[in-house]
Amino acid sequence: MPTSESYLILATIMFGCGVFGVLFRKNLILVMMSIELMLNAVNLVFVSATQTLGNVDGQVMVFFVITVAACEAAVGLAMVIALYRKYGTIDTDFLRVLRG
Amino acid sequence: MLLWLVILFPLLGAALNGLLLRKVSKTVSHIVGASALIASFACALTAYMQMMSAGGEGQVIFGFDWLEAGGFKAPFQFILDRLSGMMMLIITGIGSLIHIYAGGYMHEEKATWRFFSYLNLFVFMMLLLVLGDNLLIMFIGWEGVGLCSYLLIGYWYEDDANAAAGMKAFLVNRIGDIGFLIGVFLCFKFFGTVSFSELKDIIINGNALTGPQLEAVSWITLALFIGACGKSAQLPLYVWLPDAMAGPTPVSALIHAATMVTAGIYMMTRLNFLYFLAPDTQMIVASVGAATALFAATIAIVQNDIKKVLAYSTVSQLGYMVLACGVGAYAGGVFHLFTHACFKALLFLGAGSVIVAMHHKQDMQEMGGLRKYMPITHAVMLVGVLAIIGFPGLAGFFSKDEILWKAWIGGGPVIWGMGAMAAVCTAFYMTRLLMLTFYGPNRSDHHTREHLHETSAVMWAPLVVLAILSAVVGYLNVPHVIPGLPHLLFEHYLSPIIHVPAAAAEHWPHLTATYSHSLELGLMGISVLGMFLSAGFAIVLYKNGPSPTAIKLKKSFSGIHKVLTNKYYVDEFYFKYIVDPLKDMSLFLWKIVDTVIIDGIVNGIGQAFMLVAGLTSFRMSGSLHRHAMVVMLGIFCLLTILLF
Amino acid sequence: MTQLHLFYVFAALVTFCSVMVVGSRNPVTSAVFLVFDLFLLAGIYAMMEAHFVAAIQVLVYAGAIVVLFVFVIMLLNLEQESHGKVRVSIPDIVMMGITGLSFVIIAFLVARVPSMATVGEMTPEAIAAAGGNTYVVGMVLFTKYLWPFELASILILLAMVASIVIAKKDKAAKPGRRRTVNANQ
Amino acid sequence: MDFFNSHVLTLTTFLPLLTAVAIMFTPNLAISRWVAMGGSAVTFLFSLHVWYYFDAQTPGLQFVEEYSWIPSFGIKYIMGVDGLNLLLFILTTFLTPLILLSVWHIEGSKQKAFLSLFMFLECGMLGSLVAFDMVFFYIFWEAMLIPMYFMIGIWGGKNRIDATTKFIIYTVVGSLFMLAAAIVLYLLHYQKTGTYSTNILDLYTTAPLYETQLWLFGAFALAFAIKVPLFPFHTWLPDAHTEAPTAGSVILAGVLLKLGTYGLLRFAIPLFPEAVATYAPIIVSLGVIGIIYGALTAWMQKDAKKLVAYSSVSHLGFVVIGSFALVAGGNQISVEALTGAVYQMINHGISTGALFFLVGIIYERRHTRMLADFGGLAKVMPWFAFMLIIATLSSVGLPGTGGFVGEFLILLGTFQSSPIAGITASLGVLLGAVYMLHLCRKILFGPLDKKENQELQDLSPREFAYLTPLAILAVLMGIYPNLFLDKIRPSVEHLAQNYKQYRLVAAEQPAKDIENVASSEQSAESAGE
Amino acid sequence: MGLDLQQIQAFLDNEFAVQLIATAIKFAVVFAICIQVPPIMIWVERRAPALMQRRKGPNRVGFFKLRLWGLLQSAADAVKLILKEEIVPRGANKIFFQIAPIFGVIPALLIACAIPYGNDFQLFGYNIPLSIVNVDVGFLFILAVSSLGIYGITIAGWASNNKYSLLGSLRASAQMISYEIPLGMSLIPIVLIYGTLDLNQIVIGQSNLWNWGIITSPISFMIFFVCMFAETNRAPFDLAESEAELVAGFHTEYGSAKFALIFLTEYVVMFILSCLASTVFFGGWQIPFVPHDTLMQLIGGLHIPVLPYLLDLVGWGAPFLSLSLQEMGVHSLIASLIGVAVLFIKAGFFMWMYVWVRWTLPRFRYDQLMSLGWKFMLPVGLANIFVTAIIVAILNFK
Repeated sequence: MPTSESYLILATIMFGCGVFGVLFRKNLILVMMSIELMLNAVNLVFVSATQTLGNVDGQVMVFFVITVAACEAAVGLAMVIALYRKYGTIDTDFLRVLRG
Repeated sequence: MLLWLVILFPLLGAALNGLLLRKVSKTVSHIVGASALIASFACALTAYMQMMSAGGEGQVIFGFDWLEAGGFKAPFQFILDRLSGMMMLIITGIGSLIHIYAGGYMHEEKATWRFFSYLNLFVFMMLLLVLGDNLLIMFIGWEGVGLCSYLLIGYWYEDDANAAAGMKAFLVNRIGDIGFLIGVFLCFKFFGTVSFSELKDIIINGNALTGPQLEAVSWITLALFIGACGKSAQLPLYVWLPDAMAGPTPVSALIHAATMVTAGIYMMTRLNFLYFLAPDTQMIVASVGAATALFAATIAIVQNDIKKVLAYSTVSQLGYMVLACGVGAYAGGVFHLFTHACFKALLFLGAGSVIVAMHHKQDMQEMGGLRKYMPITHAVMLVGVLAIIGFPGLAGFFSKDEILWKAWIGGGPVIWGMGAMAAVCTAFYMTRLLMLTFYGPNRSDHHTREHLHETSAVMWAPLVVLAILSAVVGYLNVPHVIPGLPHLLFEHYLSPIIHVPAAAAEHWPHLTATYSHSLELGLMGISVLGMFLSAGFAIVLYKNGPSPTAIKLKKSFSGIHKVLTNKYYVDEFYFKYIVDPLKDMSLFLWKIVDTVIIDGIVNGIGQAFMLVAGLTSFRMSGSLHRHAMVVMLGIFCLLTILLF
Repeated sequence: MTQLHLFYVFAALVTFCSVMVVGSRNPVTSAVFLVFDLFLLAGIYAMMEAHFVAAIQVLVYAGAIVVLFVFVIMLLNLEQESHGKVRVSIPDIVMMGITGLSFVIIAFLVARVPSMATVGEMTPEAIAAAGGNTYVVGMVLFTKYLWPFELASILILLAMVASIVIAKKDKAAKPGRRRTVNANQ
Repeated sequence: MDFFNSHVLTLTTFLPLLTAVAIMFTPNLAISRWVAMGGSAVTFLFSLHVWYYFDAQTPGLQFVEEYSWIPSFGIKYIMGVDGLNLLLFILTTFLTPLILLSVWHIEGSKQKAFLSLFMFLECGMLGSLVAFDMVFFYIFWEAMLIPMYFMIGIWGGKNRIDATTKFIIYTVVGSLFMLAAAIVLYLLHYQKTGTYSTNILDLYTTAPLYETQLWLFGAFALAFAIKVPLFPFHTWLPDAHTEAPTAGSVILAGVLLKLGTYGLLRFAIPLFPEAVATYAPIIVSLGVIGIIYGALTAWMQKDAKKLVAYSSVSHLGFVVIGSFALVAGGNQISVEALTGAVYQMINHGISTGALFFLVGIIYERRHTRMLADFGGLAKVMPWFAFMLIIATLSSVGLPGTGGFVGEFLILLGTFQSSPIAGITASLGVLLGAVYMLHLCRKILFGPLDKKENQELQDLSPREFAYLTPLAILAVLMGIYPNLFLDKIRPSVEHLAQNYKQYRLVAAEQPAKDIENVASSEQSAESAGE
Repeated sequence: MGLDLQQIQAFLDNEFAVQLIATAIKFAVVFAICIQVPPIMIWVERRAPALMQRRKGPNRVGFFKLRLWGLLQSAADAVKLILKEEIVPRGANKIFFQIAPIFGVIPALLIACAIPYGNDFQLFGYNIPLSIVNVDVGFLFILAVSSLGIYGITIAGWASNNKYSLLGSLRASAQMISYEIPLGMSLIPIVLIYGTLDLNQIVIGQSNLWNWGIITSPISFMIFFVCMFAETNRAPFDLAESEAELVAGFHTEYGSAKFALIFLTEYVVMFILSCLASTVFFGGWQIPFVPHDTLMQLIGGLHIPVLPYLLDLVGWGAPFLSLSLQEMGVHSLIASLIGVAVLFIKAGFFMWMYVWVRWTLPRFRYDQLMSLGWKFMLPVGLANIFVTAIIVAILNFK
């Protein structure tokens, strides 16, 4: 049986990949995928905690996380489409409406 | 119960006319309005008779708990005693006559529901004022009559001047009302009640007043007197009354001559026990009264508008009444109020008839010689004029001389002198009015002259009644010096109302002292002589219209004439030194303080934030990643803290 | 024993796929690797006897969410990220460093975390006795977490409506048909 | 019936919210109107139930509902009414159907949203009136801003965005101060008692140190002063009123502003009695300045709506000074003035509401609100003139209307407290007449010389339907004030009594000023007489 | 061969290893069967319409006059496909173009892993299920994995760099996503009724004809039946490859072995769905009117002494000689194999249905397809769940 630390480390790696994706990828869709990656890292921690702590609430939480992720993806992608329609690009280098 | 009916009939009439009978003919309006008043008068008379037959003791009629908060209590209750009963009769009685008259006067109007509704409402308010048992109920009436006055002055609102006059009346009254309110506050603060009967109990029967209370009495009476100044058109708040003549003439007769303007005198009489306690205030009251009497009388001399003359005359006569109150002669004041109500109503209504006949021209210079066109009107006007100038034997003579006599013994020669001068002026301008209107050649244009005729019976019948009253009511209060008649009936009648508190008796020795008849007779003789002289002078000058002498006099005293014509520039003074600066200040407050300073500060704060934000946001490229990186940086800091 | 090895294989694959998701230049490649990633995670869940979560993971994540991504990628038919426009500035590098450092710290923290002592009653044996993982999760979900569950359903409904509204083509903006129609405003 | 009695406040508060949701799902505007009207009418009936079964002898809370929400923080769901909020509660439910009636004829695709937002707003107002838990109060308090923001921002006039932003920023800044102070108070209460509680009645007993009170009171008072609005925080009000649609103006003037003064009575005074004594002169001065200032500024306005808006500043100045009329050397609070303040809140809601309605009516007909564009309307619109005059009279405080009772009691109390303040404030009554009659004169009187004005229609039956109740109530409140005062009295006396008690206790502590004790004893003696 | 009996014994003691081996064998068998499905089905699809249209269909290919009703035509086609040149169109994404068919086929085969082909049997004391992987959430597994099939189609269409392919793939995947939802919903009532997510348990629950899913939840079956066609992009829902509009849809650019894989995928999915339909609605491996216990009794009368001796001949028999057949589990194995045959017969019927419908019904329009899915099937499915849930709750309550 793998130890809980090993799950945690795997989750950390995934999360790190996600963070790097969010920070350095210019494509909005990729940014969103990176966010999914991060969410999955969290899910992994939840499930591993379920096992180590003997409490199934973690799996329920995963269920909710997935729900939220689905909503996020749907709305987020809809916005990506809307953005693309409006600006003709989803490259974050060109989407600078928030410029101060 | 009857008393409630007295009050409710006019209210009912007002509601019927104002809310339901908007579409009906003016005859219906008139009948409803007048019958409400007549019914009210009938009830009032019955109630009064009941009260008098029960010994004339005052009775308090409880209505309901009206306003209670904390220690403050003002039940809705009425007081019916000799004073309020008499006032009630005057209001409903003369009111009825004027209502009847108004039907004729307003004959040419399209819809009169508004007029009668307001007029009925006014009577209701006036009755509240008179019958209320505490200052607050009185104040309802007090402001209520002001409102009706406002509405009625502005009855022909399409003329902007009328609307302005109404507003002026309301506002000037309000200044006085604030004084009244302050009086109420003080009264509550120091006596804990605003009820007349309770106040009277405290002062007459209660413990000796404390120092602060005594001091407060001066302030209370002074504050209330400011209210009286507003309502009874005394200096310096009289300015609204002449302008108020913009309203229909019956309104002038009822409100601005007979009833509303006497509210101040009524109030002071009602609170006479307080005023007796404040000799300083009384001095002021007397001075103001005397000054007003003289001041207004001088202005009246040169006015050409028939109603303006009467208006200034009213101000002057009110001055007399206030003067009477000031010298402690409340009975005299109220008696003059009574007689004045009769003859001034008569004069106004007569003037109204003239105005109707002249097609709403009011300038006396265009009248003249109306005697032959309007004999009845001329006759009653003659009675009225004689009454007001104090022609011996008529009402004015008795009441005015009573006041002048009391002024002499209570206020001294100066006050008396001012009063007497005013009486002389009155004789002059009233005679001038009579001469210019009814005698001499007719100066009106051809068109008007063709239509000159006597008014209808509905108009002259009330005049006749009033004329009879003006002639006879004087005998109710015949001074001691005139033998052969029952003396001072009225003063005895009112004596249960007038109380000189024991603490104040020392200030009022003349009320109890006896004086020689010869002095009184002498003074009377002087004033009657003066009256005859000035009346004769006026007859000489204006017998056939303005005589050359009159014009010459005008020229040689052009400076004084101009000042008088312009009413001593009081209005101009007020506008220039009070209203205009206030307007400027308001504009300053709005344009500068509000828009520039306060909003400037607020916007300045906002802009300061913007500035700081601008300074800090120079690195905000708008890049998603930059933002995410900042978040990351935050996490990094948190983690570092967690770790160490 | 065997399971541990299997886990290492899975973990290695997950790591590889995660890196590829972030690192590949083609969005479709990323999406495909993301699917692999999710699938592998489902495998790991299954190994932990969390069958329900594993199934949901595949059903919802791989089967629905990533399909959406793929759809959008295809709909927009995006070019690959161009090399020339990538400008890595000094702050970027600094941030990259900080991010890396953060994860070093996280790793350190994870290592420092003492083994969690509190163990609930839901041991694998207890779960099996109670009727299996799915049964147990279902019981918790529909009793303790009933309201959150209902709220989640409303959330989904809202997201559905929102995404339709957002992504819907504005008729007025259609090229060639410039008539201003006050659509849906 | 028991269930209804014990839940009537919750039902009344959240029924509008339900209606708001229901409106969103109605297929067309006609149905949504009826839904809104039905919802608000039932809400009003519920509130009448509260009125009817309200025990006028009890000073404390009635119809209390109390449930635990977040026990670990001591946050509860508490609702209740007493004399201070009962009338405001009913005023809110009373005004809502009338306002709905006033927008009945407005067509347009966005109108449904308007109705929905409006019902949402009603829920917020009712909630913040009856909530007796700090957290709930705050939630409702802020929730009100959202619909108001949209109502001004979407349906407003030309500068609506500026106005609504100003409104929101002003109010939110104040609220944030209040939030901070509330949290401090909460923690202080915890320090003192060891239990967490956000129940306002519990917090009353906190009695922080004098210096702390000064700060906390300042924060609370700022929030409420902005809402009231007290001079010099009033500049958002004219803008917001001018830009808001008629319905928005009515509810803003009718209820929203009162929440500021209500907050002062409910929070600032009982929570920080010592600070009240210190701050009262400042607040009363500001109130008096506000009265005069608002009146003078109103006089100069050329826009009818702005005039009415500034008049609100003036009128609410009265309420504020009425709330802070301290007597007996600051040791007691004047019951008369407090009563007057509560009464004036209601009356102002009715009279100013009616005025905004009336201005809205002519604005709808002529699309202008400039006074110069009117004149002589009394001829073509006699009933309009009638209503305007009644509203005006109530507004200027003519005896026989509610305005008089309120202003009289306030001035009476204030005068006992400080004659100078009383006299100066009385000038406000005069100036009130100045600007209101100015308004009447410019609109109703004078020659009917504009051609557009000659063809104006008089009030329609619908307009009658929503103006008549207001007119009747304005008069009823003037001729039989005891009907309402009876309900107010016990709570107000209770509040004053608590304040007095607190001051006495505080004065007995050795470190306190001895003079205060002397004066309070003296006042007790004089009260005994 | 020197096989150490000890080692065998040890091996048999290790359950994990046994199950692994068993799984491998099962997988191999299932894979082999799946591979055989397309050729047979292609034959059926050619011969059946011929029958319907009163013509002969392919019947020429054969060895030495051995024509087998044209059955070898399929084999010839397969050979042709595999031997054809691999072409990757210019501009296509090479990697994805190659990988896409594999993406398609893997989920299809994975679903096949979850179907219980027969009842569990006990061999050597081990309980061996006749589904390749026996997860207790078989239902969810099938739904989950089947949703992955979209990728193959989508990526294939996209990678071809052909607008017809892309359109076809988008159509296909949109269609599949849309119909996955009613498909899942149609199965939920079954889960409610039988109270388990384990497919084998569901089959066991359908021991009687009156317990079959089609009887207990007919509406579910109807929805499922329609969705079956939509999920596989078969007529009348074959819009993704409608020749008149899109040439051949997402696989326009494919040829040779990759095309064969796509073909394989399609038919495997058809087969699996047929199996699933039989399993869920038609009692799976259960023989009508013959419950499994009865079957076991029938088989128990058989005596097959051959196997141990055969093993003994090879020298492996020693460990088993002491065991009776009952103990070895041969009976249960036989019973299970009978079940497999029964299931395949039922599935065969559905495969026939596919063909039958294809040659009977015309094609839908795309918007009709979508509105049927979202506006009719989805609400009906939801209502079905509600009604069933209420009925189940009432019945269980009693």
